Amino acid sequence: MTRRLRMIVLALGGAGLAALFVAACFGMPGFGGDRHPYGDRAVHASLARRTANTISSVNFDQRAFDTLGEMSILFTSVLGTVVLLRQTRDEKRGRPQPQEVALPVRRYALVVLPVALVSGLYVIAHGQLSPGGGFQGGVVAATALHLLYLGADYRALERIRPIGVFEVGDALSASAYLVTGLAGVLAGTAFLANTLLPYGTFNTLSSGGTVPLLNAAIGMEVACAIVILLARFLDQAVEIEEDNGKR
Amino acid sequence: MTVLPYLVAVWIFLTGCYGLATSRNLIHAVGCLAVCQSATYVLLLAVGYRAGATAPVYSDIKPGSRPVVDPVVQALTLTDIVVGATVTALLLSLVMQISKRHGTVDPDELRELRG
Amino acid sequence: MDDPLIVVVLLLVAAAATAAVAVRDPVRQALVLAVLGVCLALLFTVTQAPDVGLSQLAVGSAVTPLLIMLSVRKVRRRQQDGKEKER
Amino acid sequence: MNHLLPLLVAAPLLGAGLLIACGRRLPRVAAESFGCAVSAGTAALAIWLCLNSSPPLTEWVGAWTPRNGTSVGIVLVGDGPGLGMSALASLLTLASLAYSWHYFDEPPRRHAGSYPALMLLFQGGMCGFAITGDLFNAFVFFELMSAAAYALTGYRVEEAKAVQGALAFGVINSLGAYAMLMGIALLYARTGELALTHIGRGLDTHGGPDALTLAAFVLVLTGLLVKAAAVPFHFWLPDAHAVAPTPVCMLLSGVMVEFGVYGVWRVYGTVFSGPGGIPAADLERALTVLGILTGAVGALMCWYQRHVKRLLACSTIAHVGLFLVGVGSLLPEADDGVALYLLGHAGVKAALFACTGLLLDRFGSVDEHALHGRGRPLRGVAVMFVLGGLALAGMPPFGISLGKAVTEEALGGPLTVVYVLVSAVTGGAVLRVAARVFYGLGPQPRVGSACETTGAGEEPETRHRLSRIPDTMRAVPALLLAGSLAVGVVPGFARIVARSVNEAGSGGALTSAHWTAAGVLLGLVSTALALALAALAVTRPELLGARPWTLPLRRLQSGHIGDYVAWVLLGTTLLGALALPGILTG
Repeated sequence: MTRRLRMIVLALGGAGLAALFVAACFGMPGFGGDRHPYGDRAVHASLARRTANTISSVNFDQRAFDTLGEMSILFTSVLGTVVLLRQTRDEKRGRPQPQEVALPVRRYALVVLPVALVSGLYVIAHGQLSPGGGFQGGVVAATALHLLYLGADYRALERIRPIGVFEVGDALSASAYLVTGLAGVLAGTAFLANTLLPYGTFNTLSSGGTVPLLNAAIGMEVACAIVILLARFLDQAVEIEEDNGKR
Repeated sequence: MTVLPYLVAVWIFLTGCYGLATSRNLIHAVGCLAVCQSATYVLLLAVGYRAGATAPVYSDIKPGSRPVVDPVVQALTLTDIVVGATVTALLLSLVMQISKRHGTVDPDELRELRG
Repeated sequence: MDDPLIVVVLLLVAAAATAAVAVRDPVRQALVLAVLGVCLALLFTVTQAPDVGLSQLAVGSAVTPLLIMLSVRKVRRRQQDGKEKER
Repeated sequence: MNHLLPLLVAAPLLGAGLLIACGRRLPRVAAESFGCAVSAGTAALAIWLCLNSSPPLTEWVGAWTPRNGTSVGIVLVGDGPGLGMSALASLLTLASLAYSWHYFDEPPRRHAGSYPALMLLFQGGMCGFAITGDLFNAFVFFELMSAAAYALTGYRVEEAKAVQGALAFGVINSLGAYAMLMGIALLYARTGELALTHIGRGLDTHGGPDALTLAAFVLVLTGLLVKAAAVPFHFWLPDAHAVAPTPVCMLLSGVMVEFGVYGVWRVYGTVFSGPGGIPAADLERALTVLGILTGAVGALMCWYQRHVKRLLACSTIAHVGLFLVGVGSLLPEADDGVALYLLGHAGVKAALFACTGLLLDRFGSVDEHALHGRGRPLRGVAVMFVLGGLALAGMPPFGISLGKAVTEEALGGPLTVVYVLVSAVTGGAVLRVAARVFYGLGPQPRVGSACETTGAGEEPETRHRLSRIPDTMRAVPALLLAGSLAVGVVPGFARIVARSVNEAGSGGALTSAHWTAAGVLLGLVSTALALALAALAVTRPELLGARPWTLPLRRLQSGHIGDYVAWVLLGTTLLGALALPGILTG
């Protein structure tokens, strides 16, 4: 298809879709409206189960099955990336030369690293209380680990980041989420039912029944997943080279 | 004015589509797809917003003292953001392999799979 | 809409998204995407969604641009190698 | 028993998790056998639940049983169609795993479990999509099966075509999924609910349909139709299905694409069929037009392919068109027919892909012209390929034929002609390939055109080129064909399918599906037509060769992602325009 024809098709399709969308926007309830039936029920249910952060309650209790699916997508994408970025037969591994990093940058990275790591873990742990949780904290913790690339060098990063361990951790935390869910079936209630553990005291770390457990599983899963993803990409960008003999 | 956020979401979605269709670099195209996805976040959160309400987190407010915004859409968006990043990673790894096998990341130069 | 702050941030987001598409060089696009991520995080915070804002800040403005940069580095390195070989 | 519904999702996912956790130490045989065992266990569970699905099972995940008619949880619906689809998906996953067992190319070093794990994740996603009764949850599982499918399609990263096809697949399907999510957000804005039935009720209480309903309908259907590969959303499919590893093709063509059709049926039936939704006439117009277009384009593209996997992929597009026409009629009998047709098609299409995979592994090519006469030694495969072609053309007593006959009878009139023609052309193309490749009939064609994909120079998927074909790889297509035959001949099976489909939808109407004289006759007519077309093509190649007027159509299939995105947008507009009249008048 020529460029011109593509632009015509695109213009037609885009115009139609835009008209449809804009018409729909004017049929929407106004921004900031007061009618949120599902949301109100969710808030109510969250408070009944003594989970202070309603969003965590929705994610890990009321709609925990969604989160199961999302977690599986994460798991699948990471597995897919590992498979797609594998070292193929015509590639070899090169040794990256250590690069000079300015001393202030290095010091800064090494100071920030533990702070960021701890704040990541803090964000995971307080998921059912304050804004944050497994998804956010996991990303923060995983990214923090990569400050070591700046702070020391790639080799140091590789040493503290045994990728196999993270892959196993990724799979185990995904399995832990499922096993927690299955415990509900075995106990005779329902899959992912939050009825096994006491709900605890409102606004404390141990409140919310299984919410903290699932939250921790997700935190670990996300952290491992992001570490593996970044590792695979770094691997490609820094280490893996094409075999010069071929191609 | 009450439709502005929705219109912004629509604008972002269509802009992303335009970029995707006219992109000359597959990495850029994947970036445009990420733009399309951010339109869904804006739309979802705009739908859940409640004027004058506060965040649905009760660690420092008393339950029932103030109206809160819809937590459901926030939960949906939250998970979607992380997942979006990993799917982007999956697509980017495909792009890297395309660059290895075809020697280009310009969609106009990929000359297989036709007819 | 009574909150002018939301309007301003919304327009910022729209502008950043447009820029992310209009910038055709992937490295610069990664930077603009990071800016878009920050703008979105800001928007989510002012619309009372701190959880989502935090998530967007970590993912949208750090991880995604980083992945794009790494891909670009790989692709460029490959193409340079290819050119050297041709010479 | 309804507590066991979530296990259909949890079991494969847990299996995948354990495979990855232990896969680094596991020998390959153990990992693959474990994968087979998990998918077989899930399949058994799905079949058992399916047999007990009257009245339909419902399960609120997390024990959030509704109080006063409302709930904050996610509902799973275990009715006949949902459980049937998950049983079908599980059985096909098992078949693909068995087909690739031991012989499939080396897994990546220290990742012996990754291929079966991806297959299990794919299975989990499909099962979840089949049984969920919540729109956002459906989106999540939709994404899960897509993500697994992208990774599996690009699995052979050393193949230039494979990675390109996988990227087109990934980008277009992700775009479709985001469109669907926009639609879900619109529906949430209107109704404030996410469960399918609640959204439907919410639309009805709001009053007649308006622009918002239309936009939501169009966007949600865009996502589903991209997956179903309806024209003009179909461009990604030949690219992806032609390059994916054969066992993955069996799943993609056999059941994943059909999930798009299933999704359309489910979403329309529970969300948009009320007075506040989209009027029936509009849906009928939209799906019939798109369906006929899809059938015609698919059949034409199919006929002119020489890359055998691409040919089969295009025939899937054509048959999806027929499914859409059947579903779009909204007649309970047509629903029964489509269900039977879909079951029969899954077995036949998977078997045909499996046979093509054998050609690839044996000869390192899937090009119809290059393989001319070389398949002679493979007698068993030849028989299966011919049977597959005949079944695709609608020969009784295969399941496809029964399903087609029941649907044709319900539709009547000119749509029957579409059914007969499309099945004759697609079946004829397969028979033509069989005649040339396995029997060496006719002259070896020499013509080639600039804008086509040949199937030569492909790498076998096994470690080495096979010198003899292993029994498992031969048994799988045979069993699949037998299954497809059983759909048509096992007495009472059609009645059970019809009953469970009607119980779940169709407004409680009870119909029965069985063979009729007219149906058998139509099946024979289309088979005869297919045979005639194949014979003509083999003996007089220039007569049915490429025509100049088909060139533009084939040029549209350009392999360019930008083109495909533009077509998706145009398709969305087309869908909106087709469904518009009822909104304007209503």
